[in-house]
Amino acid sequence: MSEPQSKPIICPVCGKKAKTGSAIDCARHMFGTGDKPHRKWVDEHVKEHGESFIDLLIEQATTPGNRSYVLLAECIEKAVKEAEGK
Amino acid sequence: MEKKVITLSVNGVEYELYINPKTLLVEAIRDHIGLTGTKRGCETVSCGACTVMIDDMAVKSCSVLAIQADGRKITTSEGLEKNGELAPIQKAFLDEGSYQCGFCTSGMLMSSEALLRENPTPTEEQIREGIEGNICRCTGYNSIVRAVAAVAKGKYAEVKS
Amino acid sequence: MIHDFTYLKPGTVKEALTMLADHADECKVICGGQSLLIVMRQGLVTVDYLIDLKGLDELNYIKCDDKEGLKLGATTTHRTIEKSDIIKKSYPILAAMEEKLASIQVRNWGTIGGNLAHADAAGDPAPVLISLDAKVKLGSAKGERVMTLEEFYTDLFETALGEGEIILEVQVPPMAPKSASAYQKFNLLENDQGIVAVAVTLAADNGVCKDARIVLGNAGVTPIRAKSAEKVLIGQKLTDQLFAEAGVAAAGDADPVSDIHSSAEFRKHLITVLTKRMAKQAWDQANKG
Amino acid sequence: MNKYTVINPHEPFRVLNTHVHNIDGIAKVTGRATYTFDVKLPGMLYGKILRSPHPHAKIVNIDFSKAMEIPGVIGVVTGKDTLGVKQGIWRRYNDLCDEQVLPIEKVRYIGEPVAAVAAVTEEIAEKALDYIEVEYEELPATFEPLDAIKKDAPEIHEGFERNINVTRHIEWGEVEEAFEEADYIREDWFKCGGQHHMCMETRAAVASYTPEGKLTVWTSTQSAYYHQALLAGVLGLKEGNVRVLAPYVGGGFGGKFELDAAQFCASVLSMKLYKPVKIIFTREEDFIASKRRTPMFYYTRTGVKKDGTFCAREAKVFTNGGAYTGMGATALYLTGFFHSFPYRWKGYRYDGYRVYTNTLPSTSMRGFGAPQAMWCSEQQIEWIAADLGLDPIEMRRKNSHHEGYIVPGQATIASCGIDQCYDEIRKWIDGKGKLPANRAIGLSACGFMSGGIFNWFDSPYSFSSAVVTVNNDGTVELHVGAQDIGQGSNTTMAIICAEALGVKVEDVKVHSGDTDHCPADLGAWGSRQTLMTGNATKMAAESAKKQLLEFAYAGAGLNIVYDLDIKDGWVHAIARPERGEPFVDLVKRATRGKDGQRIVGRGYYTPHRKGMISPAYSYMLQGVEVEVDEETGKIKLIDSMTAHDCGQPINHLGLIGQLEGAFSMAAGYGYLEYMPFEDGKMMNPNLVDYKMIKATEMPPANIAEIDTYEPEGPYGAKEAGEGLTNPTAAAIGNAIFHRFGIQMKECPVRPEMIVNALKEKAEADKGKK
Repeated sequence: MSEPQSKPIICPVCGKKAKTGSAIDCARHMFGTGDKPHRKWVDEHVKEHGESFIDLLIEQATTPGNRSYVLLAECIEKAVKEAEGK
Repeated sequence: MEKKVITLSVNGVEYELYINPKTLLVEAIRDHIGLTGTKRGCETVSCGACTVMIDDMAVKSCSVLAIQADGRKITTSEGLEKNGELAPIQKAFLDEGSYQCGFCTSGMLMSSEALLRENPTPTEEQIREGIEGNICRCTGYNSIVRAVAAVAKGKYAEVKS
Repeated sequence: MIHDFTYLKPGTVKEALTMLADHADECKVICGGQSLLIVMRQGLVTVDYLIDLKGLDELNYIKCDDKEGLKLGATTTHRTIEKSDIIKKSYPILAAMEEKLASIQVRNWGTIGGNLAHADAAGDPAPVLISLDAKVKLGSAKGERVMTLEEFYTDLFETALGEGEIILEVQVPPMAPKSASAYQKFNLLENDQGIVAVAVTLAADNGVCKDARIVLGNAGVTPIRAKSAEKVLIGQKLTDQLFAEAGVAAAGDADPVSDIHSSAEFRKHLITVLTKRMAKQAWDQANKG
Repeated sequence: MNKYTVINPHEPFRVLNTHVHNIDGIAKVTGRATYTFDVKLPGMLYGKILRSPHPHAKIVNIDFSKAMEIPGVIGVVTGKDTLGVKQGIWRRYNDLCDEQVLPIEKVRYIGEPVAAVAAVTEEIAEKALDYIEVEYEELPATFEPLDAIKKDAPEIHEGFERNINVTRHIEWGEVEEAFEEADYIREDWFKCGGQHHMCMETRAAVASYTPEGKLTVWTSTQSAYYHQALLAGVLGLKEGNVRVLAPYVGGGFGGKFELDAAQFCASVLSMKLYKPVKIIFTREEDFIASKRRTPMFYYTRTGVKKDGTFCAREAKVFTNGGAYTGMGATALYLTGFFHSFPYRWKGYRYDGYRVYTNTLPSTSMRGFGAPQAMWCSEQQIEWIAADLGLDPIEMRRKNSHHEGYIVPGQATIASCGIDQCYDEIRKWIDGKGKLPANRAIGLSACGFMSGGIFNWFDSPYSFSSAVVTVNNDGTVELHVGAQDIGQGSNTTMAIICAEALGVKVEDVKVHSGDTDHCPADLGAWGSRQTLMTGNATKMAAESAKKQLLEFAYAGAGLNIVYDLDIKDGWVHAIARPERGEPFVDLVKRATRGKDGQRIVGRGYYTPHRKGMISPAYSYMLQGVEVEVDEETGKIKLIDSMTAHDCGQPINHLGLIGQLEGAFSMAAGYGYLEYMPFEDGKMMNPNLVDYKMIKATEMPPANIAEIDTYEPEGPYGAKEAGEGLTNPTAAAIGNAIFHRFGIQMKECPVRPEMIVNALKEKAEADKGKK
């Protein structure tokens, strides 16, 4: 697992700290929760990669590896940084 | 349709019933006479939960019209014990834990008892054949086979004084 | 739910035939009822009159002699046949077949006549009896007639029984010298009906197959005589090669359906295997005897 | 015919693990035991349910006026007579409460209830169904999960995109890195079938609503408390005004703790008519419209080192959830968790997707997702051992859990006897010598939980409670909410109570299955009662004992360094067992001393800080000797051996029965219990065409009981009887593999599949040459 960050990532939707506080754990939390607000957030933030919540979910389940979670984790990190920048 | 009067001798007691001829023996026993030890678990003569003895012969009471058993001697699980004393097969079922939910037990007991009356010393294979018509979802059958075998070995034979 | 009916219980065969004639197209005959009551409960069969033959002791008999062969009264139970010493001795295949026919409870109450008349393509007795060249004696108020069991089956659950007609007796000719039968059904549970079944009766004469009757159960709408398989064997000194060829030929004679238990193709495969095995088994036994 | 061995037995107890008859035994062997099936109340009506013939359709209109004209028909209800509450057993999550038992707007599977009739006889009620006219507007339907997730698939529940109902993700370790360490990686796709609970007693309920506003329901249930709470919720009643009684219960196996249509429709009819109403499912109804084991598609990829050290595993799973959630969300997590069992993985990742389809809902069934997980895992492990030329037992052994192991982020293993299980299975195999050519042995390892810790039901009560009351004559009343469904929990609790209190089992009367008189308990599922209710019972009995001993100490005049104890009804100083008094004398004194109040001990159990899954884990290894006909593919089980660690066994006869019974059900899953559907219709909803093990198919079941001590369980006890449903199908699969070298990826394995696989193998072998 990647090193827990000095500052844990908080879910941008519900404010929960997932497990280690890493972006990948936050991504898992978002997929796992999967309610409407989380879906909406994911849909908005992965749109630029031509993906949607549901497409990422299905890809995660039908292809070996972890691309969906990694991609979402990157989006989360980016969004968090942007929020901090503001 | 004309209702008929029939006489069933169940566990040594004579019952006079006035029934629709389509009444199944299991319905006569459970619903008309009120002996609910005999169960039903299917509609296809498959599960054996309704097994009773007609003249010492194991029969599925859902596969027989009550009127066909008119005048015959029927035994259900309630008829195995005598004055509070359990029959050997019942004692063996207790000792071996040959039942769990108990829903198949009455039928299983009647198949076992009929087998032992016909063949007091069955082989393991004959025991398995003897209860093949009874489904038990809980026990995996082996404890029932052990119980029948124990009775066959004379474990519960009455001590003659 | 069983529909209401009027119950009639004849005391004699004659009385039964009169009742049948009186209610010809609105009645049904019950004997052991092990199959009939199921379909009546499902509402597949509804009747106004139910004529109960179960208690007809007149038809409850097993007779056997060297000349006439075996005669089974129609109300004889499966269990009586299974346990009959004379059958075990003279027609062991019948007793063996009965041992694996459904459960003891069903065999205790169900009758041979009822089974044959129900005409379930997966029934056990018919293929074995046809391989033994059995006949059935039918009776109605008009009289009696005898036909081969092979001709008796016309379609799925259909027989040659005419209006007001019932099976009175099953007749099995004496086994030819140096002959033997073998029967096997393929099933998942030991006493289930066969997904397919094969009965083979072979007669040997100086190491040559003199006669062969091969019957397939549940391989079509009625029991099927695998005549091309028989042809492979008759007149030959039998070898494993020929048994295998007979198996392939039998599959060609079969016309099975696909259902949840097996595809038609797999049924044919099973017929190939079982025919090969049963032919060999019957042959080995015939040559021993 | 069966061999039973005990490995490292503990100190003998007075009652525990001795040959105690089931306390319900006499009732059951004399025909006295009455079930919901047998309940008959004065003025009782009989209910029947009209069911949807369509897999997916809008209900446009229901006209039951003609049915009401039939003499003897008393009332009809439809969804419009209900509050329309969408209910589910995962009450904590609103989204997962998705089922109206009598739907108002649309039906989602063939067999779903649409109306219910009450009449004076069952026959009239059945006839009346033909006179209810339902106008449907048929909708496109989808039946398989891999179709239902497609973009153009029909939407089964509004707002569930691509019909994805629940997702679950489990991960630990750095999975990709762990795969990189592997020398060998193997990936396989599997298909696991459904299975029906096939309880001998079908779904059954008798409901009686009276003008006081109180509802009493007799029902065949695994948890009276759940049904009390669920019925209160859907009917708009206070829980306290709903009394659920469970008479003897004819089997459960995971299928009887959700709200079913017998309970709901009987209650709704009774509330409308103020008369008792009885509904018993026919066998066909039970097949098509209760629930089933969840069918699953499993992809699993496993990386190991050359020496057989396990590195990483990744699994992706799609399950056929059917029309509603039920317990499916739990099964989805547990299958992923137990897919890792009983091994240590440096990296493990699981993604599970439960997909709605227009078929019979799937849910929990004995094993709770683990039989599917093991079917895939344990076969793949066997194949990997063969691929690498390693001994499959030793490869398993070196990677297995051990006492003190922590499943990262999930569980702590406090007791684990699997190492000795390997020894016992090895002995059994070695004892057989050379097998005939048509036979082979397969084995499979497994572990299982002892009750779940997650409160998805949102119960405000402790998970288990017990009350022990000591009568003045020394007899004991034990009140528990645990449900005896045949597994023998009443007996197990009586044994624990008797052992803890120092009395005889015959002196303990167990009261269960009545929400008015018994404390709330989550009931019989997930192998929870022996540990959880067992702990509560032990605590209650010990509390009563402590109160009694206070009076004994006061009267004994002993030096306070001496301990007193009660055994076999004899109160004595431990150091001087001969000095003492009968239990009953102490009870009389203590009762007088309490101003005539009976001695009452209370106990409860709720798991705390026990990880994600369960407080304790059992371990087991299943071996099975199988004969397979090369030409027909027919499977015959010849012999079997179970090596089993359930901590300290409590109910000896019950344990044997559970292990043998689990084996038979699990073997059925492996090669018999096929549930085919066509266009959403189950093709074999009867006991002629649905095949199960019968006495003639059941092989001897040899057992080695490996005694360990589980610190969290009462007297060191943990799960027994559910877990063994998990490994057996894979053991049969492995035997087939060793017999022919073919790899069966779909269960149940049917003869046709074997013959086809052999043909393919022959062709492939030809190709190689």
